[in-house]
Amino acid sequence: MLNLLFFGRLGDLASGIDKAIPYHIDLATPLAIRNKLAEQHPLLTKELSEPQVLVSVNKMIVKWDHPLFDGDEVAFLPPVTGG
Amino acid sequence: MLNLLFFGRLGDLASGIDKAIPYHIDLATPLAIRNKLAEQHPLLTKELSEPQVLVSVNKMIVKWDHPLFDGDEVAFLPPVTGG
Amino acid sequence: MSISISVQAKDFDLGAEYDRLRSIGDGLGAIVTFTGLVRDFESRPEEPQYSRKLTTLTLQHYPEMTERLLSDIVEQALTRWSLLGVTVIHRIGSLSPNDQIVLVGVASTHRHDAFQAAEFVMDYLKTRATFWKKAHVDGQEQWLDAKHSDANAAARWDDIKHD
Amino acid sequence: MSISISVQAKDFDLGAEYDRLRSIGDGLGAIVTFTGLVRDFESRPEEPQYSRKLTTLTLQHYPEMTERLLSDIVEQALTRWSLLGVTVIHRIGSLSPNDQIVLVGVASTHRHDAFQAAEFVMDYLKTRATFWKKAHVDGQEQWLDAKHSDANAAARWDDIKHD
Repeated sequence: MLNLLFFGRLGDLASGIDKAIPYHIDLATPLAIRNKLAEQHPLLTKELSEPQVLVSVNKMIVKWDHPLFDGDEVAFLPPVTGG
Repeated sequence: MLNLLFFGRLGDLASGIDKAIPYHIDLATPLAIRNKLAEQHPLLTKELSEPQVLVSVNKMIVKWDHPLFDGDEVAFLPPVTGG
Repeated sequence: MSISISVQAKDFDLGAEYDRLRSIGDGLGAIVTFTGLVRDFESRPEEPQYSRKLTTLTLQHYPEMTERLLSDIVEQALTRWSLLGVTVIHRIGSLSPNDQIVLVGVASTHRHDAFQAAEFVMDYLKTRATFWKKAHVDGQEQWLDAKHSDANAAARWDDIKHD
Repeated sequence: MSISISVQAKDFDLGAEYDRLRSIGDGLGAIVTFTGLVRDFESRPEEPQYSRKLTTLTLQHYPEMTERLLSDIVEQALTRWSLLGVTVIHRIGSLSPNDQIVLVGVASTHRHDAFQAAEFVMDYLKTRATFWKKAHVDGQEQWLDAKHSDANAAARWDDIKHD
């Protein structure tokens, strides 16, 4: 399984989607997941494709083509606004 | 009368001198007072002549040739070290 | 070296955090604290006309990742300046105007180190730590956009030599 | 605008001073405090080898003139940055290591103003307000010399445009 997390405004857009998805070789990068989501959630995929959106795997920022393994936690992070 | 004040290290050097002196036309600038002190307190006058030492009259920083009037408070201020 | 980092829902007591930094003792000469408070309006320095009345702010974060990023920021500050102690507390959850959001406290021997490090930690925290704010403004809720001014403030440090 | 300036023998409570700045309310978003503490040794940044153990510090000032000079410094800060409140407390008399000497607290809407103003007030206070320190060091008492590093820190602001 892969565990997906969506923060900030992305969380609202992703409220309806399944956050625990089966691990599959065709979905083995954050980019592949993003593209897959476009079928049913085109607006979410559009937002995920904004250049300021970062992706992390197991809490480390990675590139969008970072290889995923079964059990990974993949988080989609819009620009931060703390402080 | 003129009221003289000596702060910081100058206060130690001036511990023996009279701080209330009669107003006199010959002592009508801070410079004249400084020079007058040289007779009996050469070390104090030497310290007062250091370029970093400032003089104030009635709590305003002035030049050494600032005219003095009867009743003025003349203070000699070594470099400050607060904070 | 005293380092304390916390992400928490509960409020903090500035006086108590200051007392803890002050107890460091040896060589201590300066303590700088920064406290960020929820403003009663949402403004944008780059859009001086923009000002909306705020009722509530909800702060979300990414647990564990946030603490690690804050820790990284503090470590960077320690390599840049000579410091004796750093405290970072960031609140999450629902906050109202005038509530405390964030505290950065820095203890050092000389004042310039503490001033610089505190501002550095705030600038980096604003742009690199995984917090997101949702504002309840004029009866509507909206996720806040990152500010260009914050990005610029953080970028400043890239050009500054360690001093 | 809330301005409070005090030269006093008695200690101050940072938490209470912070709470007073925080009560300003309207538009408040940032509070920076700087506290200077008596170090347990007397050092000189320009002479790294120099370090002497300190037992007591005696602070003298020029009553009325000091308050006016502090007030002038705060007024200058107000023309340079957008501020909501400034507190300056400077202690006089006999102090021991780790005692609080000086507090500068600044409240503003945006954090950069508060950081800059607090450091500016400290740099100017160090070089322009009529305080003198006598240190009791290694059993001897001596008036402290002004530090070149403080003069340089204050001179910095002359070149900086209002921002």
